[in-house]
Amino acid sequence: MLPMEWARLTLFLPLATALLFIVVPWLRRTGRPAGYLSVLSALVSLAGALVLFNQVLGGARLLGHQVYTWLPHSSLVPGALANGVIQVGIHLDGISVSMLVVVTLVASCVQIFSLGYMADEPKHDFGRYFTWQSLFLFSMNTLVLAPNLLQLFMGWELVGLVSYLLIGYWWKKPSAAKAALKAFWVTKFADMGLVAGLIVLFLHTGSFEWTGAVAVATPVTLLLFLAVMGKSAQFPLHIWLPDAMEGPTPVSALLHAATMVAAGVFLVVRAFPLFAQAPDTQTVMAYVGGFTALFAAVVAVVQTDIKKVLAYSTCSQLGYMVCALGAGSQVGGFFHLTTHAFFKALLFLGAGSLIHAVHSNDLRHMGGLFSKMRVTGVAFIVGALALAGVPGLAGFFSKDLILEEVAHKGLWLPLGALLLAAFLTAFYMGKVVFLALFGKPSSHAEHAHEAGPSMLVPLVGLSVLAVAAGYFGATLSGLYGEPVHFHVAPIGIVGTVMGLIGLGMAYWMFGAPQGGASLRAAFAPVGRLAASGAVDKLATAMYRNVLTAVADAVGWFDRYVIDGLMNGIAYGTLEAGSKLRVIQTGRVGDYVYVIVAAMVLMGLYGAFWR
Amino acid sequence: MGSFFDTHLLSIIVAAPFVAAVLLLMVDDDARLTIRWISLVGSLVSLGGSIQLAAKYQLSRGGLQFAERYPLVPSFGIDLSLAADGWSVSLLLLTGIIITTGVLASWTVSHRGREFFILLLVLVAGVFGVFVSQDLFVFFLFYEIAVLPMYLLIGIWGSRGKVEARGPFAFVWKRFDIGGREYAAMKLTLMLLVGSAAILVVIFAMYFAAGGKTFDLGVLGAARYPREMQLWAFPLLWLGFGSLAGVFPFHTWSPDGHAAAPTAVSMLHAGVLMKLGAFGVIRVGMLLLPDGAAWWAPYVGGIAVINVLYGAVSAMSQKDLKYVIAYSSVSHMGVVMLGAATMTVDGWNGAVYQMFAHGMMTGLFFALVGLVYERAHTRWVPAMGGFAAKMPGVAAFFVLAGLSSLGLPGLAGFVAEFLVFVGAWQSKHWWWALPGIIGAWVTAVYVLRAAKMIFFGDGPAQEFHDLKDARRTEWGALWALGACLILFGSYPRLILDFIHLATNEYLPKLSSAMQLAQLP
Amino acid sequence: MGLNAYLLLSAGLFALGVFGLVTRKNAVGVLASVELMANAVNLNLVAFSRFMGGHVGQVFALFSIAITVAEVVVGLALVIILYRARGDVRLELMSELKG
Amino acid sequence: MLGQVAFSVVALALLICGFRVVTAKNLVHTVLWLGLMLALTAVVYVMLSAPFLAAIQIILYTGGVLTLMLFGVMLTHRDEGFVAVQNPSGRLAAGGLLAVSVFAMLGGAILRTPELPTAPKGDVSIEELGAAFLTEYVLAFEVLSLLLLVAALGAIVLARRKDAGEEGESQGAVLPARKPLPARVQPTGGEA
Amino acid sequence: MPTAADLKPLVVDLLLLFSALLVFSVDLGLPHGRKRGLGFLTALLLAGLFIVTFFVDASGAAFSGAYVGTPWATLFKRVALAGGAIAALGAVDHVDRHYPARQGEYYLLLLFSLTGMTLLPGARDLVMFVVCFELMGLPLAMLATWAKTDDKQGAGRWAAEAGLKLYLVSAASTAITLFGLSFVFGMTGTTSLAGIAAAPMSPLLAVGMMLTIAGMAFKVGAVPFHLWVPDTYQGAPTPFVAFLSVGPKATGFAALAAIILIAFKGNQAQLGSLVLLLVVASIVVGNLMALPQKDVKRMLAFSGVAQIGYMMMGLLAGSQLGLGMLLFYVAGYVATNMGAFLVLEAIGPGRAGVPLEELNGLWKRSPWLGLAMLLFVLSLAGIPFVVGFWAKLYVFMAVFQAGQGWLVLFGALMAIVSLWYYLQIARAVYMGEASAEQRPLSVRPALAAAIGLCLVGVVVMGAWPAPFVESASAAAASFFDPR
Repeated sequence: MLPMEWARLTLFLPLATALLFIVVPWLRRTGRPAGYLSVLSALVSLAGALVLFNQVLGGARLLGHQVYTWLPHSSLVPGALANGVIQVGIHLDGISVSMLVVVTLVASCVQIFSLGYMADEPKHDFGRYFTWQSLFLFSMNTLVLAPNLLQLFMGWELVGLVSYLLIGYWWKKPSAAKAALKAFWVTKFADMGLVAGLIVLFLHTGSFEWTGAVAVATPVTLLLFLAVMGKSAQFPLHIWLPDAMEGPTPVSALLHAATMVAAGVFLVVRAFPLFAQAPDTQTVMAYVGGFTALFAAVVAVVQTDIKKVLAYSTCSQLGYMVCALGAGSQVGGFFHLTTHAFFKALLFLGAGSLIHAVHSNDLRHMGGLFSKMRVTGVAFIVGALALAGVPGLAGFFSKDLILEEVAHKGLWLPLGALLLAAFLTAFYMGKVVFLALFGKPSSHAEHAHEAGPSMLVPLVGLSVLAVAAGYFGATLSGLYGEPVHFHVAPIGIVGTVMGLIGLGMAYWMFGAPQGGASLRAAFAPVGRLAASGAVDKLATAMYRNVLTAVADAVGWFDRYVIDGLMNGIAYGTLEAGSKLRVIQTGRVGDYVYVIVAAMVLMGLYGAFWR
Repeated sequence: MGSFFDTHLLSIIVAAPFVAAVLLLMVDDDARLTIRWISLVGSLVSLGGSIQLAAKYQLSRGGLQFAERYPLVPSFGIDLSLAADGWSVSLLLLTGIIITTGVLASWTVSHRGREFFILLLVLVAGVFGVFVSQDLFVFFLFYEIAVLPMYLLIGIWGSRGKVEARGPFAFVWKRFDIGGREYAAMKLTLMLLVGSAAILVVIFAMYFAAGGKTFDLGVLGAARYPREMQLWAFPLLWLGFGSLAGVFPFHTWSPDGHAAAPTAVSMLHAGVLMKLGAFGVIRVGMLLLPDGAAWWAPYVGGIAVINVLYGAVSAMSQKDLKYVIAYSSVSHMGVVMLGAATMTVDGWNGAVYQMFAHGMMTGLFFALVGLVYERAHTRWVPAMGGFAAKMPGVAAFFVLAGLSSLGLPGLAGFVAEFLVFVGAWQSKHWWWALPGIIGAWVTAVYVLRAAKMIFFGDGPAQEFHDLKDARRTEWGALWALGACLILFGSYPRLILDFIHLATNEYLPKLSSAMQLAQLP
Repeated sequence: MGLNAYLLLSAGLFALGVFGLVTRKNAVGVLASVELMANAVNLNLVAFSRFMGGHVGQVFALFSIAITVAEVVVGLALVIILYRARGDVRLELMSELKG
Repeated sequence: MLGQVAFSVVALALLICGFRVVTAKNLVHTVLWLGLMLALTAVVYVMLSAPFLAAIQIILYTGGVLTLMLFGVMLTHRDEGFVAVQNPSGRLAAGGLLAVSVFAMLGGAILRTPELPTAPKGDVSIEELGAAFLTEYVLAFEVLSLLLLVAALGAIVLARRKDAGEEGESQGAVLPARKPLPARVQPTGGEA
Repeated sequence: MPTAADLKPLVVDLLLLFSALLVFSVDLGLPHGRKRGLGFLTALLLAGLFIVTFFVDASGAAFSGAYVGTPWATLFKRVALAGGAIAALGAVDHVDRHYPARQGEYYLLLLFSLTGMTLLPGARDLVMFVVCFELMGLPLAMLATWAKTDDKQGAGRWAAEAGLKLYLVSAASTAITLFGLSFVFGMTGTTSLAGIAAAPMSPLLAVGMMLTIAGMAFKVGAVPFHLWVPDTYQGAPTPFVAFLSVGPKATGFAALAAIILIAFKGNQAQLGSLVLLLVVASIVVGNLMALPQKDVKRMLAFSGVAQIGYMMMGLLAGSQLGLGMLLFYVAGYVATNMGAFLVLEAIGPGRAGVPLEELNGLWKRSPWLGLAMLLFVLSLAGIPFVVGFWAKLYVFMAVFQAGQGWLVLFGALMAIVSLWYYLQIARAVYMGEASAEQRPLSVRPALAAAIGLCLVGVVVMGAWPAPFVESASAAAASFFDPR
C-alpha cells in the first residue's frame, strides 16, 4: 500500500469506528465488543503509523502531501490578497509520522489498559467511553497529519472537545461536570489567540502554511503561543489541568499527559519556521516555560493526590519542552515530548493500576503496595526514574539536551528554573514512590492485588519504551531538523546530579523510617503557598465577579432599559388615546361648537391667505 | 430544463405549503393524523424541490436560473417573478429542512392542530417566496406574509415566561401583561411591522426614482440612485429589515417572542425568519443602494459588533432556557450582519453561510428546548439538573448544537464564523473580528454552562420523575438537523459553492461605491 | 345701499344663529337657530341676485327655502321621538354616548 | 336716503328679532320672535325687489314652519311650562365668542372684497324663475320634490305614535306617560 | 330646453327611482307581518341595477352640463348600488324582527338615500349638489332613529340620541355649506362648477369655498367634523350603520373631488395644505381614539375616521393616480367595513352596542364568522392579500408620487398603531374564551349571504386587484377629462 493509503487508514479508521458507535447505538451499548472493536481499530492505525515510520526511517524526508479545497475563497477588495483556496489534507513527513507513532502507540496502550481498568463500568457507559477514545484518536491524527495550520486548528479544537467529553465522563459527579467545563473554557479562551493568529497569517501569506516568510511573524506567533499556553497548560493557564484529573485515569494518561496537552508543543514544532522568525516570541516562550516548569514542580511537591502530583509534573515537563523550543531547539522540545509521552503515560497507567487496587487517589491511603503488585511497582519505578532523569533512562537524554540548548542560548534565568525543577521533579517523584509503594501499608492497601493482564501488558510495553526511547534520540532527531549527536554535556551532569540529590532527599524524608522533620518544617511555608492554588482562586474570582456580574448588568439593562423604552413608546401612544377621549363629550352642543369653530378657522384661512 | 417540474420548480416550492394549507382548510378538525401528514407532505415537497433545485442549478452558468414571471398588477409593473441565485438555493434548502423538521418536532400539537399547521404553512410559503422573488414588491408582499401569522401562532399556542416589572420603566408594564404570550405576540408583530413601514417608503422611493415602470429587482438594481437619496434610504432599509434580523436596539421582540412561541414556531422564526431580515439588508439594501451601504457600513458593522457581544453577554445572564437561546440568536444574527457589513467576499460568504448554519443550529436548539419544556414543564434552568440520566439523546444533541453555536471546527457554525472573521479582518475595520472571536468564547461559556446546569451533575430532582427522551418523529427532527450540522460543517462546499458564486456576481457592484466611500 | 350692507346683515343673522345653535339647550330652540342661519343664507342669495343680476340667486334661494322646510319637518319628528324616549327634549339628556 | 333709513330700521329690527330668537327664555316666545324675523326678512326681500320670494317666505315659513314649530313646542313641553333651561354663563360667553368670531370672519372677508357692487342691477320676473325651474334646474327641481316627499313620509312614519300592526308603546294616550328622567346609563364608550 | 337625450346619463338613477316606487307599491300591497320579502326585493332590485350599470351606456353631458355621465360617476353608482344591496340584504332579519310594520318605509328611505348617492357624483352644479346631499342625508338621519323606542337592551337603546345627534350636526353643516355656496355663487354669478372655476378669486369666494368644504368634510366625517360619527354608529341599528359607514363617505368624496379639483382647481396650493391638515388630523385622532375603545362598533367608528384620512390621501395627491386609488380604496372599504359591521349584527342581533367581550371565542362559536371577522379587520389594518392592503398601498403610492414621501411613512406607522386595536378584535375572536352562556352561533341566511358577499369582495379584490385598479384609474381619467 502507498503511504497515503496507510495514512488515510490511520486517520479514518478510528473515525469510522466512532461514527459507527454513534449512529448504531445498540452496538455501542454492547459494551466490551465495542471496546474490542475500538482497540482493534487503534491497533490497525498503530500498524499503519509504524509502516509509515519505517518508510520515514528509510530516509524519505517527505512521504507525501495531499490537499483538497475545503473552502472557496476569493477577495475582490482592491489591495487585498488574490484569490486562493482554503485546504485540508494529509501531510506526511518526519515530524508528523513520528508524532503519529507516539499518538497511536500510547493510544493503543491506553485503550487496552482501559479494557481492564473500566471493566466494571455499565455497558453503555463503557461503549460511550470507547466511542470518545476512537474519536480522540481520529482528532489527534487530524491534528498531527495536518498539512496546514487550519486543519491543525480543527484537530486542536476536536481534541479539546474530546477532552471535555472524557473529563466529564462521570457527568453525574458535579465535580467532573465542572472540571470538564473549566477545561473547555480555559483552552477555548486560549484558542481565541489561535483563531486570530490564523486569520492574520492567512491575510498576509494567503495560506495557512507554516513555511514561508511572514512580515508579522511576532504578533502571529505570540497569538499562536497564547493557544499553546492554554493547551499545554503553561502558567497561568494551567489551572484546568489538575481539575482534568476528574476523568478516568487512562484518559489522564492519554490526553492530559502524553498526547493532547503535548499538542501545544507539537504546534510550535510544526510551525517552527514561523517561530524561528520571531526571536521575541521565543524569548517569551523560554521564560514562560522555565517558570512553569519550576512553579508546577513546586506545587507538585505538596500534592497528596497521586494524580494531581502527576498532573503538575506534566505541567512542569511541558514547561521544559516550551522552554526548549523557546531556546530554539526544535529537536529538544520534540524529543522530550516523545520520551515524556512514554514515561508519563506509563506513570499514569501505573498510578491507575494502584488506584484501581486501593480505590483511592490519595497517597496516604497507599503504601507498601510494592510487595503486593510487583509488576506495577517496577513499571511505576521505571517511569519515575525516567522522569527524574536518572542516567540511562529516556528522560535523562531529552532533559540533558534541553538543558544544554538553553544554556547554549545563554538563557540563564530559565536555565536556573529548569535545574531547580529537575531537582524538585526527582524529589516529588521519589516522594510518590516511597509513599505509595514502600512504607507501611494503610488500611485501604490491605486487599490490594495485582491487576489483570489487559492492564499489565501496556505497563510493560510502556516501561520498555521508557527505557529505550532515549537511545533513539539521534535517529529521531534525524527525522526532523538536523540530526544531533548526543554527548554528555557539563550542564547535563549538573541536571543529573540535582535529580539524584532530589531522590536522595526524598528517601531521607519519606523513605527512611524517621527523620527529615526539620527539613519538612523548613519547606512548610513554600508548601502552604504552593498548596493555596492562588491562580485558580484568581480565575474563579474573574469569572464570578467580572464576567457574571457584567452579564447580569447587561441583561438587566436590556430587559429594563432598552425594552422598557420600546414598551414606553407603545405606552405613550395608548395613554394619548385615553387622554384624547375627553374631546368626545357626548354633548351635541359641543360637537356643533367644534364644527363651527373649525369652519371659522378655515374661513379665516381662506379670507386671509393672500 | 425540460419538464414542467423543472420550468416551474420555484413556483412549486413556494406553492406547495400554501396548497397544503388550503387542503387543511377542508380537513376535519380532529383528523389529527391526516392533518399532520398533509403538512408533512407539503413541506417535504418543498424540501425535495429545494434539493432538486440545488442539484439542477448549473454552477457553471451561475446567475439567476429557473426564472418564472407572471404579471400581477400590470399597470404598476408588479410581476410575480421568481428566480434563484446561489444564495436562494442555499436558503431555500435551509427553509425546507427547517419546516420539515419543524413539522416533525410539532407532531404532538393537538390543541387546534389544524389551524396551527395552516398558519405554519402559510408562513413558510411566505418565507420561500421572499428568497426567490425577483420583484421587489412581491418580495415585500411575501415578507409581510412571512411575518404576520406569527401573531396568532404565538398568541394561541404560545407559553408564558416569568418576567417581573422592575427598573426605570416599571410603570409602563402596568398596561401590558409582560411575559404573557399575547403581549409577546403583539410586541413582535408591531415591532416588525414598524420595520416594514420604513421598508415600504424606500421601496416607493426606488420605484419612482427608477422611472416608476417596474419593481423588477434587476431593473431597480441597474438604476443609479442619487447619492443623497441612498444616504437616507439605506438606513431605513437597514433598520427596517434589521428589526427582523434583531439588530440592536430593535431586537427586544426576539427574546420575548421566541420564548413565548411554540417549538416549531421558534424553530422557524429564529431559524429562518430572522434570516429574512439579514437577507433583505444584503439583497435589497446593499445591492440596490451601494453608495448608501458603503457610507453606512461602519455603523452597520459597529451595531453588529454590539449585537454579537451584547447578545452573548445578555444570554449569559438569562435563567430562562428559551431566553438563553433567543439571546444567542440575537448574538449570532450579529455575526451575520457583521459579515454583511464587511462587504468582502469572505464576509458575505460567511454571512450567508451563517444564516444557513445558524438556521439549522438554532432550529435544533429550539426543538430541544421545546422537548425539555414539554417534558419538564419548566424553562427555569436553575431548577433543572442531571436530566441526561433521563434524556441522554436530548442532552447529546443539545451539546452538539451548543458546540456548533460556539464555532467548533467540523460543525457548520465554525465555517460561517471563520469566514466572517476573515472578512472582517480584510475590511477597513479589522478590529471588528475581535469582538466576534470573543463573542464565540462567551457563547462557549454560557451554552456549555447551560448544558451542564440542565443535563449534568446529580439529579434529576424528584418533580422531574416523568422525564422521557425524544419520541419517534422527534428523533427524526433531531437526527436530521444534527446530521446537517456535521455534514455542512465538514464539507461546507456543498453549500458554499453556491453562495460563493452569487457573492462573486453581486459584490463587484459595490466596489465602485466603496472606493467612493473611502474618499473623505 | 351697497351689497356689503346686506351681506353684513345676513352675516350678523348667521352669527346670531350660531350663537343659538351652541347655547340653546332645548331641541326646538336649536331648530329655531338653524332656521335663523338658513334665513341668513337666503338673504345672502337674494341680495346677490339683486346686485349681481340674473335670476339664479332667487332660484337658489327658493331651493334653499324648500330644503330648510324639509329639514325642519324631519327635525321636529326626531324631536318628538326624543321626547317620547326621554320624556324631555333637553339636549344634555342625550349624552349617554361619549368617550 | 329714504332707502338707507328704511334699510337701517329693518336691519336693526331683524337683528333684534334674531337676538331674541336665540335668547328668549320662553320657547313660545322664541318661536314667535322667529316668525317676526321671518316676516321682516320678507320685507327685506321686497326691498331687494324679489316679491315672489317674499310671498313664498310668508306662506312657507310663517305659514308652515312656524305652525310646525309651535306644534313641536306644544307636543314636547313639560309641566313646568315652556321655559327653556337656563345656560351657565360660561357657556353663553363661549357661544358669544364663537358668534363674534364668525361675524368677524365673515365681515372681514366681506370688507376685504373690493369689487362688491353698490348699485343694484335689473329685476327678475316670475316668468324667468319659472322658466329656470323647468329648464336648467329641472333636474334639481325633481330631486327637490323627491326630497320633500321623503321628508314628509319619513316624518309621518317616525312621528306616528303607534305603527299599524305594532302594539304601541303607550296605549294611544294623547300625552306620553310621564317617564321619570332616565337615570344616567353608564356610557359604554370604554373605561372612563 | 331639456330633451329626452338629457335622460341618457340618468338611466340608472331613474330605474332606481322606479324600483323605489315598486317597493313602495308592493309594500302597500302586502299585509302586515308579511313584509319580510321587501328586503329581498330591494336587494334583488339593487343587485339587478348593479348589473345593469355594466350594460347601459350612461355617458355624455346633460342639462347643459349640469350633469355628466362618466365612468367616474358610473363607478360611484356601482359602489353605492352594491353597498345598498348588501345593506338591504343584511337588514332583512333585523328590520323584520324589530320594526315589522315599518319595513316598506325603511327600504324606501334607503332607496331614496341611494338615489341621492347615485345622482351626486355626476352632478356638476352647486344646486344639484345641495339637493342631492339633502336627499341622501335626511333619510339617513331618520333611519338612524328608526327604532324609536328607548328600551335598555335592543336596537332602540340610543335610537333618539344617535339620530338627533346626526340630524343636528348635519343641519348645522348644511346651513354652513349653503352659506358658503351663497358666497360662491355670489362672487361667480353661476352655480356650474366649470363657471366657478373660470371666475377670478376673491376673499369672499375663498371663504365661501372654505365653508363649502367644511360642510362636505362633515359628510365624510373627517376630523374635526367627525364628532358625531362614533355616537351615531354606536347608537344606530347595526345593519344601518353598516350602510351609513360607507355610502355617504363615498358620495362625500365624489363631491369633495368635484369641488376641490374642478370648481377650485385654481387653488391647489392652499387647498392642498388644508386637505393635508384634515388627513393628518383624521388619521391621528381616529387611530389614537380607537385604541381605548371597548365597544366594537365605537372602535370601528373611530377606525373609520382614520380610514377616511387614508382615503383623503388620494384626494391630496390630486392626480389621476390619486383619485383612482381613492376610488379603489372606497370600493374596498365598502366591502370591508360593511362586512365587519354585519358580523357584529350577526353576533349581537338587534343590539345597539357590541362590547368587545361578545367576540370572545367566536372562532369556536362559528368558525366561518370568526374567519370573516379576522379577514375584515386585517383588511382594515391593511394586511397583504386582503383588499385593504392594496388600497392603502396605492394611496401611499399616489401621495409618494405627489412628493409627500414622509406622509407615507407617517401613514404606515399610524396603520401599525391601528393594528393594535384591530388585533384586539382578532385576539378576542381567536384567543378569547367564550363564556358559558354563549352558544354556537347560527346566522340567519340573509345576513350570512350579505357577509359572504362582503367576504368575496374583500378576498377577490385582495387576491386579484388588477382589474379593479385598472377600471378605477380609467374612471379617474374620465373625471379629469369627461368624454
